[in-house]
Amino acid sequence: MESHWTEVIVALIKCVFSLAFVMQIVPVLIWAERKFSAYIQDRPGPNRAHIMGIRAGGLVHTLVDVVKLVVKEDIIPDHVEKKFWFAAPVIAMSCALTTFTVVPWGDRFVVPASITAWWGGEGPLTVPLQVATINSGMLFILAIGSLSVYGVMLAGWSSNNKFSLLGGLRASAQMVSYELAMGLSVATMFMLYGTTELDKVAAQQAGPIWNWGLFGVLDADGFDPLLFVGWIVGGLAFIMFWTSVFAETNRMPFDLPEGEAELVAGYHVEYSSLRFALFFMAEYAHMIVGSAVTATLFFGGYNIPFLPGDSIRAHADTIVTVLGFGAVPVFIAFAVIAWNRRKRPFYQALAPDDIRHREPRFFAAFWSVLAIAHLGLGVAGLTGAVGSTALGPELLAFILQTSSLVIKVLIGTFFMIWVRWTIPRFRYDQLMNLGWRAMLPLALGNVFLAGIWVIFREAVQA
Amino acid sequence: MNLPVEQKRTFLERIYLVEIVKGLAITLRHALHNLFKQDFETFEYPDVRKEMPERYKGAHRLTTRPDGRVKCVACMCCAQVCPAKCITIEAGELDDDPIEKYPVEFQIDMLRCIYCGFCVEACPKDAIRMDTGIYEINAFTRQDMIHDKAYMTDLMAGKKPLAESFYRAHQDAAPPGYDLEEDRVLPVDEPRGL
Amino acid sequence: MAGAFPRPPDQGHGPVSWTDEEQARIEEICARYPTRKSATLPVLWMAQRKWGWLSYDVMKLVAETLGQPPSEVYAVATFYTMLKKQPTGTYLIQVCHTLSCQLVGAEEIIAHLKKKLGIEEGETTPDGMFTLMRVECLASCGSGPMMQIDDDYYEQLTPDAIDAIIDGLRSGQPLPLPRPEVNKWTFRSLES
Amino acid sequence: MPTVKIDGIEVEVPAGTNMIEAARKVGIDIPHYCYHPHLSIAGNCRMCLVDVEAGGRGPDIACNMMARDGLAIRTDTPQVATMRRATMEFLLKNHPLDCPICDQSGECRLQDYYMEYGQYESRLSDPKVTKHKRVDIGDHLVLDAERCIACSRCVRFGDEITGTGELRLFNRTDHTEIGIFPGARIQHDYQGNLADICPVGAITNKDFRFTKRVWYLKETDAVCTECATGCNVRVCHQQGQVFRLLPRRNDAVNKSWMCDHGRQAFEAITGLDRLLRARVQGQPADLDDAVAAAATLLREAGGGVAVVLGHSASNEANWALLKLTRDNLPNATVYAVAGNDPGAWDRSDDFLMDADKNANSAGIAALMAHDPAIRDRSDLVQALADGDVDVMLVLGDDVLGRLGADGAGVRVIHVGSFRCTTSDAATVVLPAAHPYEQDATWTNRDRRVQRGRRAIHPAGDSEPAWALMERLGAALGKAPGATSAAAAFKSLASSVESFSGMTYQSLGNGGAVLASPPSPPTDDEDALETIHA
Repeated sequence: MESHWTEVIVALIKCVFSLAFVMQIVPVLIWAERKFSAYIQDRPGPNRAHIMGIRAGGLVHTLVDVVKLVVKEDIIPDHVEKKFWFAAPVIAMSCALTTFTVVPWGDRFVVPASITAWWGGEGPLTVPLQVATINSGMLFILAIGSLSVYGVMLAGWSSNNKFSLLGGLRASAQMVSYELAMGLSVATMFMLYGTTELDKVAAQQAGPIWNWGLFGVLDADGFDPLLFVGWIVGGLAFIMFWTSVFAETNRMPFDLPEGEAELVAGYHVEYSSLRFALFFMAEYAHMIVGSAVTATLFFGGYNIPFLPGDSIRAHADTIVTVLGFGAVPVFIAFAVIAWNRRKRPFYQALAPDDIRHREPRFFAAFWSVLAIAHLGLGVAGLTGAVGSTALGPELLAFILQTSSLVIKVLIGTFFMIWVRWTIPRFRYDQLMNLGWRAMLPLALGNVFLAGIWVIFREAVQA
Repeated sequence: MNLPVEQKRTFLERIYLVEIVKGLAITLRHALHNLFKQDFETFEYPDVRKEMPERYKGAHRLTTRPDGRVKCVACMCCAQVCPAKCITIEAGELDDDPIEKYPVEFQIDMLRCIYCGFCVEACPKDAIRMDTGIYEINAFTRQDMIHDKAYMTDLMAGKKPLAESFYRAHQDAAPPGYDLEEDRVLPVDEPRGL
Repeated sequence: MAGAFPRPPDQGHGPVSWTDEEQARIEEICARYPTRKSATLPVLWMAQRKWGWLSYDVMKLVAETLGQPPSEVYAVATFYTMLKKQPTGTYLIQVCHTLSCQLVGAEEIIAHLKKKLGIEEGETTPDGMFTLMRVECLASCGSGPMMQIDDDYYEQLTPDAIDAIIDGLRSGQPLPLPRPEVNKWTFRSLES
Repeated sequence: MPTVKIDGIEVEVPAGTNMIEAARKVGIDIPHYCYHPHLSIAGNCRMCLVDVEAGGRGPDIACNMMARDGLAIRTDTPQVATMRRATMEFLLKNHPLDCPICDQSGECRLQDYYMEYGQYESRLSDPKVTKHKRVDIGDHLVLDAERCIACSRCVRFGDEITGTGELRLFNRTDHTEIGIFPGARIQHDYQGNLADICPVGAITNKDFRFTKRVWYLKETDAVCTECATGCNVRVCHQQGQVFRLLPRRNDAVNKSWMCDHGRQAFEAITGLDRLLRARVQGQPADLDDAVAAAATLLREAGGGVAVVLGHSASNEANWALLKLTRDNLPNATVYAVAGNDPGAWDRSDDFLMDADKNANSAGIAALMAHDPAIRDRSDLVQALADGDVDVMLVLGDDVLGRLGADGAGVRVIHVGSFRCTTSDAATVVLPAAHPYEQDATWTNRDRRVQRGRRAIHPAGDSEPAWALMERLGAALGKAPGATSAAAAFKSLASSVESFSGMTYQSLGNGGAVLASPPSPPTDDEDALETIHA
């Protein structure tokens, strides 16, 4: 019997999963930001911290940072407006996380009847892979995204500090300005998709790559009756949206609220310890959610191009075999590279008894084990061990689709990092010019263009 | 007054996108190069250390005479010339040496020191040098940042005095009465009447 | 802090004093000069004749006698090389090695003396007879090489002449002075 | 008076003035080592060679060239520069490069003139002659014969000033060195002057040796208060600490000399006997509380109040005390107790060290002449014996010690700088500033009023005695009303006839002699400007 308890438990599991989804990527992003910026600037980047000699290319630094931020003294200045000052980082973080609840990370997960029977369920249980399936999904994102400005604004105001206040003011002005362009480009996509529910939006983009929202949601055949008008509409909407995401996340080149040169650290200058960490993580969470929404709106969401969920389930064994055997040489190559790294001058310069000498051996072993595991996976696929079970194809689809979203998110966030270390900060008037005098008219025009395109498309289809 | 001239930009430049891509290409090129080549100029300090050039101004040391006493005679020239006023010398008197003045204490407040090297220039006795190549001058307390005579004497105590190496290379340049082993000009026996 | 003004090794003479006769002689000398200070040199010569050399004790006595600070007498004594501040052998041999003598063989003379006496410059023979010194010009340039033994000049020296002089002194039968008219102008005349 | 021409400038000088002094009059400095204005002329350093234009022949030494009509010299010709350079080269031939350890560096004539006229490229190829170094020749002196340039200033000082003649030049030619008779020591009381007049670092002062480089020291003109002579001194100090005293030239008082005791007197400033805190009933107290306690004592005295002027205190303090007494304590009797404090320094001679160890005896005498009501020592002895004294206010001196009294039955207020019998017995002690810590005047044995300037801040809670008198007067009701030492002196000069017309300005550096003498005035025309020799 389907009880409400089942729904509650499933919802909780999904909540935890989505939270973990975002929070697991944050440290990786921080690491990527540091390492990538270092490479861009011709330096090695973080490479000191290690756990029992394993530095993992600087990943350990992120862990150390977490420990540092947690154990550091939490300084509460006397002059701050305490209530709001405490609330601000929480608002910032929760807004960033809440947005993710409407992003789907897979089409569905069917729990087989054999498992539901454990708790007395009747028949298989179909779980939509989305925390909250709400019909105004996209509007929810806009609403919560707008709320996040409160975190920044409150932090800036309640810090009772000129720098913070200026930072907060800039942030609110900037977010309000770009909210418009963002909303209009989202509206464009609504018109194209004909729905605001993100799970349906994602489902529409299954199949071939030209089904992606980026290409203006073509008709079923992938035909563009107006000769690339859809591309223009979708592409423009994407650029608009993506630029706005930058502005909303306060990333370079739109990080005027923080502007070290003139505002020290902007709105969070008075924060330290875990409270600062919350702001810090909120920024990365914003990046992740922004990328996830972008991926869902424009890049097919969780969909793997040319490989809809049902196809995955149908050809589970083949996919496992190909992936398993395909990964083996890659991992072996990694193992060889890791093993060869022991010849680097760095290891030569180390003292013979230095604990970091075990690093190349460790990673060679690590990649080797992965290679062997994937060999086993390939063998499992060959023997049909995956497809023959009820849970196997479901799990495979879930893993692949979620991974697809993760990869798209990572590409998006990576691009953000890349932009940050390439482009200098805008001047404030440039920022406002861009928002109001370039993007807003462009977005309005795009809405108009989208309207024509949708009518035309319907006319053709009819 | 020169007013800033607004740059003329083409349309492509004005929509930023192309220029942004150009910039991104540059940074990506660097990133990929470094990812695969890993040939940074950066030293992986402290495991790999840079060999400092000979004339690098590192931590100060006090040179010694062959008998182990400092060469410094507490003339205060360094303290006088020091623009940061970080040198404190307390002079004392020796009974059993023709060079009767010596520093009872010689302190440099490394927190104040600006590493200008004037003290080395000013020293008439070649008693203070900055040739240690030591650039890690740090401590956990302010007190520990005050280098004293004992510390600066022990620092690189084995290094040969400059004069010795110089005069070994240029025997002719040594002043009359210069003793290589003693590294100073010894008094000549005085001819006196009956 | 170092000790008092350094004092070269000096056994000294212990308590010294003039005889009445000498005292009278000193008064006589002092009478020749406007101040007693002027008599410092003659009295020092007297003292050197009497005690052989000028120890600090002797110089102090001279200073007392003349009513001068001892440093004054010491200053005079150190100024003149003829005044001996150290004990020497019975005979003090001073060989000129300045240019004129040098050109006619002063170095050979010195080398011969060293060989003959078996001592180095500045040393005294073990029997206490001779002290050998090398000195600057003794103003007998026309008749070099030359040496001065105590107050007497011995000129136009050759190794053979030296042998004769030294042997003569050793045997207690000194040779007659070669040029009495030069040697008579010594401070001996002051005393007599 | 003959007129001479120096570098084309005509100047009229008294006969017997040499060219160095004459040139100094027109602001031309002729370098010299052996010449000293208060010693005979030796003329052996040859540094003062000048060109004689007229009235003489060839280059000649300025120190021994006496002014005569028609004499014209030049100090600015190339020849003079050449001569100076040659002389410097000669003097420096055997001079060791000791400057880093030499205490004279910074005030060394060799250094100064070398920088001006030196032969910078050394032509020396032979080893330098070595001589005796670091010889202990006296309680206050160290001799370094190598540094000596044989100027013979010290020899002449010993012969002409002290008459002891310990120092002589021994040996000859380039082995000449300064020294004393082996085994002897210099024992007179003016040793420090030898270090002062030595133009190089051959004779240095043992007490000052290595304590401070001279270029760090600031100099303040002051007056020594150790005895009635009142030698003019320069206080050399840095950052509130006195490091040495030097004599200051005043031809009417001390010429260029001072005694060794006075030279060391500054050590008392930081000595153990210094009074730094006010005391009430033997307990340390706040200065304001102590002044209030003193005022209460004076106001509520049961018997008579005896106010004792200070023979060692300044004119200003004594006047302030006298005024304070007359204004506030009509029933008090003012006394002046002459004599030396027990335990005072006891050496004296007929040169600079006076038997009277009070710096201001003549000033007290002037006050007594002004106010006949001031009683003397015997009256105070009598009053004490009679038990007429209940409260005694003592300025500076150790009055109880001088009288040999134990102070029983008398409540004493002591205003002084140093601990003594009186301060030990005192109910209230007010700490007074040391003479080198205040602006004040003292009147010396020749009735010369001389001004000392404040070199350092008063130590501890101490204040100048006149300022303490102001505080005490304010607490009693009517303060003497001076806000500065100059104002206090002005008040004195306007009230006491012998001081009339004097101001700090008119005293200058040389001081001025009191008018209306009980004793005939000394010649004060040559209260000289204080150019140091």
